[in-house]
Amino acid sequence: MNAVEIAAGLLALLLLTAAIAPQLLAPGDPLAIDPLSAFGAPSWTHWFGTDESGRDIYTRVIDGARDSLVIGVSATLIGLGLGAVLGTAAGTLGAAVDFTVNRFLEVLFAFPGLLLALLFILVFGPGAGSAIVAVGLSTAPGYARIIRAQLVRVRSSAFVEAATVQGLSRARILGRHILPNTLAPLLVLGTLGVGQAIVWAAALSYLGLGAQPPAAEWGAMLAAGRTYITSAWWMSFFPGLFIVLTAVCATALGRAIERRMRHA
Amino acid sequence: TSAAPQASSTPTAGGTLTYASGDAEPTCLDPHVGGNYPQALVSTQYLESLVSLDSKGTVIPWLADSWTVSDDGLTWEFTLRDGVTFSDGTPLDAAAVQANIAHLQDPATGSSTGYLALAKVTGTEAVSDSVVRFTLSQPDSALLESLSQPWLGIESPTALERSQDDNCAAPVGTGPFVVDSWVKQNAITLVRNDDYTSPPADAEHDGPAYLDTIVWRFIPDSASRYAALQAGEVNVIDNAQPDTIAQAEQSDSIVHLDAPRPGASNRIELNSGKAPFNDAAVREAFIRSANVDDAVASLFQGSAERSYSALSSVEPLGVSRQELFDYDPAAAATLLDEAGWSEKDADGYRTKDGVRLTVVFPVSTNQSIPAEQSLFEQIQATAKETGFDVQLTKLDLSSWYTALGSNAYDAVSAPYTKVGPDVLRILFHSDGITPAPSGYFANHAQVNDPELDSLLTLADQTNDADERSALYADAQDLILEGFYILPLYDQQNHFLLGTAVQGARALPTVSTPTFYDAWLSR
Amino acid sequence: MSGRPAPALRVRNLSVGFGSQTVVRGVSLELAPGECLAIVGESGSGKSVTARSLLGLAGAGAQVSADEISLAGESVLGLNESAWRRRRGRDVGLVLQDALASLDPLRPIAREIGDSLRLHTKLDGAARSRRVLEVLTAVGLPDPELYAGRLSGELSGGQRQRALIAAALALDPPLLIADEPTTALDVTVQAQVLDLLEEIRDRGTAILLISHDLAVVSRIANRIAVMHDGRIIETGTPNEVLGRPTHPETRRMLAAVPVDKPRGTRLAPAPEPLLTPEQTAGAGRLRVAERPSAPATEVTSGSPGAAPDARTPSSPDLALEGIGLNKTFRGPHGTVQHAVDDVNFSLPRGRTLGIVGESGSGKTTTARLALALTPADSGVVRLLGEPWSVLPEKQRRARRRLVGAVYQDVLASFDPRLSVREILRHAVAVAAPDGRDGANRRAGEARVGALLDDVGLSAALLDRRPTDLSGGQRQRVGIARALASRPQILICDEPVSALDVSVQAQVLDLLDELQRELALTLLFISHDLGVIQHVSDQVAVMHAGRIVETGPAEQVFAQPAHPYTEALLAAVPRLV
Amino acid sequence: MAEPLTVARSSGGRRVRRLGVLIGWPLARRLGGAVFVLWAVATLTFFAVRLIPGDPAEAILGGPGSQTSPEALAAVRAEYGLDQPVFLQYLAQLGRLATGDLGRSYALNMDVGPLVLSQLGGTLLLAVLSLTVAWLLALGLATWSTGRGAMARRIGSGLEIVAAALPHFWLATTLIVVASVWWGILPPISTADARGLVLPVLTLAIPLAGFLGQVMRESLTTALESPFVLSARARGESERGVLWRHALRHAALPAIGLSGWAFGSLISGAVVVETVFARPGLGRTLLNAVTVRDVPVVIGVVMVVALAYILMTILTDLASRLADPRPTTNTRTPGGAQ
Ligand SMILES: Nc1ncnc2c1ncn2[C@@H]1O[C@H](COP(=O)(O)OP(=O)(O)OP(=O)(O)O)[C@@H](O)[C@H]1O
Ligand SMILES: Nc1ncnc2c1ncn2[C@@H]1O[C@H](COP(=O)(O)OP(=O)(O)OP(=O)(O)O)[C@@H](O)[C@H]1O
Ligand SMILES: [Mg+2]
Ligand SMILES: [Mg+2]
Repeated sequence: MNAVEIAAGLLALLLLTAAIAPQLLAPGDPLAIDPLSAFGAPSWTHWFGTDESGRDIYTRVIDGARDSLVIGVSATLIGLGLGAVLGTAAGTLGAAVDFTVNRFLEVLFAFPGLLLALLFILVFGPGAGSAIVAVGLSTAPGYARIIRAQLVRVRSSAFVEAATVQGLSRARILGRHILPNTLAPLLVLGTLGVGQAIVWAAALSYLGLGAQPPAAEWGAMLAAGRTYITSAWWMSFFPGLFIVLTAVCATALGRAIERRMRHA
Repeated sequence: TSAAPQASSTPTAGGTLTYASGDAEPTCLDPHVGGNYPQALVSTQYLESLVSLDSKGTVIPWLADSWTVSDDGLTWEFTLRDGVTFSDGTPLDAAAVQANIAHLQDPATGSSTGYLALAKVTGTEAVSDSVVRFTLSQPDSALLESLSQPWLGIESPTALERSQDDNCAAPVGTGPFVVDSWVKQNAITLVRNDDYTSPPADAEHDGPAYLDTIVWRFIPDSASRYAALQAGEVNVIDNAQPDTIAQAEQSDSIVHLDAPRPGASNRIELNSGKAPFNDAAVREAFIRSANVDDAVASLFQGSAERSYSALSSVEPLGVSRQELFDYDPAAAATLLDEAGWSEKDADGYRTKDGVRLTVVFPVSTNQSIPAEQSLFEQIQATAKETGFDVQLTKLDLSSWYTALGSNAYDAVSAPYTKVGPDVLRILFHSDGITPAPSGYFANHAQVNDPELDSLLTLADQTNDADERSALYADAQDLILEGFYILPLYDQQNHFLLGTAVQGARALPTVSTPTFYDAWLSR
Repeated sequence: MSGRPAPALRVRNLSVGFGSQTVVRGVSLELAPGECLAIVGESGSGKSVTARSLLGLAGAGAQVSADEISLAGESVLGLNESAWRRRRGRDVGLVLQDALASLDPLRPIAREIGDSLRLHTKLDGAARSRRVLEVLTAVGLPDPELYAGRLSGELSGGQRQRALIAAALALDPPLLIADEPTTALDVTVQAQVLDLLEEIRDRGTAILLISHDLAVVSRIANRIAVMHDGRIIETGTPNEVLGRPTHPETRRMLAAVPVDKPRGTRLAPAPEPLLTPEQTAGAGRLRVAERPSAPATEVTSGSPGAAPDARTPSSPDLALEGIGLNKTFRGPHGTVQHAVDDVNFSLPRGRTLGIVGESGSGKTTTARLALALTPADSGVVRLLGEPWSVLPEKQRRARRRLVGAVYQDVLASFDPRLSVREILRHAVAVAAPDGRDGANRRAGEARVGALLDDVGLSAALLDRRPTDLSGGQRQRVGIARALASRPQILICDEPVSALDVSVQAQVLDLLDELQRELALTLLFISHDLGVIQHVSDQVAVMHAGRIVETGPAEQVFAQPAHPYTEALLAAVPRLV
Repeated sequence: MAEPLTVARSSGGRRVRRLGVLIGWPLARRLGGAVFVLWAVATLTFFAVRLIPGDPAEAILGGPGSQTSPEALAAVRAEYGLDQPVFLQYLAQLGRLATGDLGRSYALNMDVGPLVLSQLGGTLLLAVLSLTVAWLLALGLATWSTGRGAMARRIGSGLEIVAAALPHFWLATTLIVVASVWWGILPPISTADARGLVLPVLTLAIPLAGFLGQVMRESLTTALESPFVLSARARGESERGVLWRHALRHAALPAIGLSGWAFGSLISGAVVVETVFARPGLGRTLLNAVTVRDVPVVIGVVMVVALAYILMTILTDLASRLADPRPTTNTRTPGGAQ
């Protein structure tokens, strides 16, 4: 536990609290408008200022933690899940499947990720759900490739060979040695991915394809606040700050877990 | 600083003006093809129409010196201005006008706005070299207003002979500037037409324009656009956001030009074709539950006036009925109670027979500026207090039209620009409910009132000004009292100009800027 | 020594610590030009840290203190970094312990060697190239012009070691520090490198030679310093140190060297450090009683060759047999590598076949063929008289438990997520498909305990992971795992080559003991002739994929028939 | 004891053969793979775009919401084959692609080929410059912060993590506000000269630099702890020499491997950056085309991007082989085309 890890842990705790029980941190209503006090700069009554509808940005940022984390986490889960399925299929089901999956991944890689997300959203309509799946889809190929590489490495490792010599069946080797050792790093990948997924979702919000109003999702707030950047910087600064903080916090935690695992 | 930019000193010739448009880049510079506002914006610089409007809305001569209409209203004769040539040297004559009408009415052109405007024109005839006759199937009181629009700009017949691609890339007109080049996604370069002779009657000077060049750029991002103006990279921007307008008002280096568009006001149309808004009481309740005044005041920071009319404030025939649109949640609640929406569910929304009082409201991110989207969010929030569950969905343009076409909306806000009160016929005549083959229909409120239909038809066919204005007033009363629409404000059309730009103004037709009189002070 | 010129190196009372731990304690050394001083000692005794401290490179966070460190008569205590940089390479050359990784794998060796010249001389490019070729020739690299352009990855271990020495010698420094310069090398190559060092010494360069292997240094050292736990416990000429060791640690180290120790001789002092006396007493008898298949012979541990033991074949049939084995690999760029070339072997029950040969001679491949991990191109392996290699893996699986394997890189052979307990429990469960040990948790636990006893490990280690064990402990866990299935045959691929002599001694003793008690058949692979000689009944010498000589151990070692065997034997360093 | 696998005959011959290996069989396989990828990308795009609600015929007739006549619609549908079953349309599209014809844009009144070509340059320039700048930034930060103590290391790695977490559009706006509006030193939009490139390139490069930097730092740390670095120090090499002559090259290897991927992500980023900075380019073209369902343009852009991506991976492969002259050992990896 170094200082950075402690700070990241505290921050994670704060974000989780915000996501689970936002009232604890910000008792106000994130949707309560007050047009006449719109565009208020940060002050004692409004710590992070107010937005164009006079809503309290602090309350919205805290309240938005849930949506943003849900988007980040679910998108990552989808990406990882899909990646794990593809990667594992490629790594275990023989050369033909491996070949097919690899070509498929190549195709997905050649597709700009944002376009993949864009197409998906246009086909299935905008909204947080679509954004989640879209981001999940566009991150899956990366995960799949990492998982497959890991699988191949584990499969040809000395301890798998040792298990063969012991007389374990293929299925037992797969279940007991190969999969656990392949999938364990997913935890780290996942933590690292959450921050990136939130950033991605924010980009979709900028293009008007993310979470729908009046949701206090950070990306959507950031995108809305950007319009007013010259007159009300706080509208985009604080949501942006929280996106960055979350990503940083997730990365720091992921790194910490990775270090633990390596030295375990 | 807000003021009509005026020539404070002697104009100097020369220089390049850079215009940054936040509108979509046109796919074709010939406004006959399709016919949307971005095309009108740029084509105003190189195309001219037969007639124009002055700032009071009176029709004034432009390429046509004069015109006459037969008593039955079915024959119009336009006498063309002398000595006008297109920038490719082709003379402007009756045959040229005929070629333009034919071009607009040719399905292969794919004209929509111009095509509709000429719906009643059945034929043209060259009476002489300089007189062209239009024959109509029915009287059309809006014909002159329609012809004043940039989408009916007159182009060189020689140029129209070219392929559509070529014509789209560089249409040839009689205007003060000529399309020089067009680098897609970047800029259109317009250069001065040195042989220009045909300014409209309300122009400040004669002869060629002062500017050498106009660089017409497309900067979709509003923050970047304003930054570019501040940084002096561009001289003029359109689609200025309310907060930047407010800033500009305070600044010495930027001038604000407010030119609301004609035609309809910006409004929320309530779909009276299906539940819940097929009940006038529910429509009224919705309108009364929406606190628009505060929202407009805070979001537009003084740059937009609240509207209580179906028509733009620049339309002389507009009727304003403020008392119908007061924010009155108590009255709204009573109305809903009486209409049977008396229960409330756990989330505080009203229900009737277990169905929630839901208003599906698709929002086009292309057509509604952020401030307007925020406005809808505030309406969503205030209507919630009365028990409406307003579901805002931000959609791209195609998806938005698809949602409308499949009748999957209860409320919608769709701008419509057209010169004159005839826009009411397009928006509220029951003919406008039947979708075109493309799925498009204009009557989003799905108003189906035979009385209204007949008023609008009559008004369209009378050439008597007083009778026309009385008919339109009656029609507007019907529309407003039926609570089919919630008027918001005029269609916003704000330009910000660097102080170096002098003499620029918006043409009173559809409020597109013209840089014929503009010059750069140094 | 007073009349002589200034010593090349003088160190007085050097101490080095990392954090709270002191790893070098008051070391004093003196080295004259043309003299070779060897520091020997077990792994972790502080040899490398001492060497690095002499160049001011003890490591990040090291606290170095000394009364004197002088190179060629000049004190280097308290030099600043840039002054140090000017001396490194010029006044003293360092050959690092890990030859495989001490050359930048991305740069041609000529560049690496030329770097010293670039840093310390004003020679131009051409002159530097000439000098590089000179030193490469001096270290005896064949065809230096060709090799100069190679990457270290394209050189053999011995060539790399030479290149590294060349890099240290490029400026002809008066002092050369060579840290374990031969550990990674085959005996023949090792002999060449030692010859090279000898030659350099004779040219007048002072050499500080570091090794854990007394036999190696005894060949060229003028004096030997024995290091233990950060201190120098004994110094003297090779004859003094090897012949009349005074310190008990030195004696223990000498005893652990297997060369010339007959079969069955204990190498490490008994009882083994990790086993309490009562464990030894009880465990042995219990094990023998448990095994119905083992001949009921009395087991006496520690007394060499006393009673007839289980090693005597109970039946003459063969445990493992390889017939006409061939295996080729396609290398990069389409080259073909004949890794195993017509290899035949037969291993009677209860006996040990030792396979010895240089790196790359095909030993591991042979072991993998015997384990049926790799399919042979041609030839078959038979197990206990029945087909083995030709069976599909499914059928082989049931008989897998008859064969155990112990690996050179034992750490890699453990699933990194598992603790020792889990590793052994899994092994026990797999070995008993009928559920005899696996179904019953308690029986399983008991068997794990018994296995630990067998290999002399304390139960306290059960919940550790292999990464947290010492090398010797890991190797014991590996052996325990192999024994879990009560195998009749144990295939050991270099089980001790990563270990320190004293730990190696413990493992060799253990294997010897187990073989006697459990009537194991051993296929023992090593590149170390001394080890092979110590453990084998039969010996096969491999060279370039072929078995060039085979026969009873005594015969092969006493009267080698093949010239290659002769060369190998000649190269083995022996204690004087 | 991992022994070297081959010993080549002569250094000159080795280079020649390595080149041969590089452009011989792998190239053939690569070409096959590329054709497959292009086909799959086109197919996927075609059907995905056709799935999107919205009528392509409208795109042809002046965009969605146009009030077109039924005759015009019918004419256009017939002209573009939109009245045919989708599968036939797909085959027709493929047929055109096979002959190198990207077709005609529905919305833009021009052929897709020239359109895409005219937009390609800007985006490629942006992507390549951004990649280069990202590399320089990552290298700069890595070199600055290593060997300068724990504090510098922590600051360096902190900066990298933060940089990697910056959303493009937010960074872009911040840069515009700071550099153009406050300081007035750089134009907020594309200009004819190079000044207009600075902010867009920075916007794309900074987050990428954070990412590359993180990867680089790991391998840099490993390299700095390896025996060959100690050897170099023992030779008298200075810290800077150690860094530049030895460690950085090792550190760069995994980041080079990532550059193909990075290039792909830059194209995604270009969609946003080109919009914000009003730059002509493929990203904006693509975004516009998707919103009006301009199928041929979407396919055209995606194909070109896929091709660029494929070329980029080949280039990064070449680069890693140049940076890492060691012969590759795992020629037997299945699907080893990556
Ligand atoms: N940089 C370092 N930080 C902390 N401890 C260290 C460091 N380098 C060495 N040590 C410790 O110092 C002790 C002596 O290490 P050293 O490398 O000198 O042993 P050695 O005698 O060379 O052993 P071997 O024969 O294995 O090479 C060991 O306990 C080691 O863990
Ligand atoms: N999987 C493989 N693919 C290609 N070549 C291989 C493979 N395994 C072994 N070889 C080659 O076969 C030859 C024999 O290798 P093997 O591992 O059997 O040697 P060894 O005698 O065990 O050497 P060492 O003492 O270094 O362990 C070597 O040249 C090696 O490069
Ligand atoms: Mg050492
Ligand atoms: Mg081996």
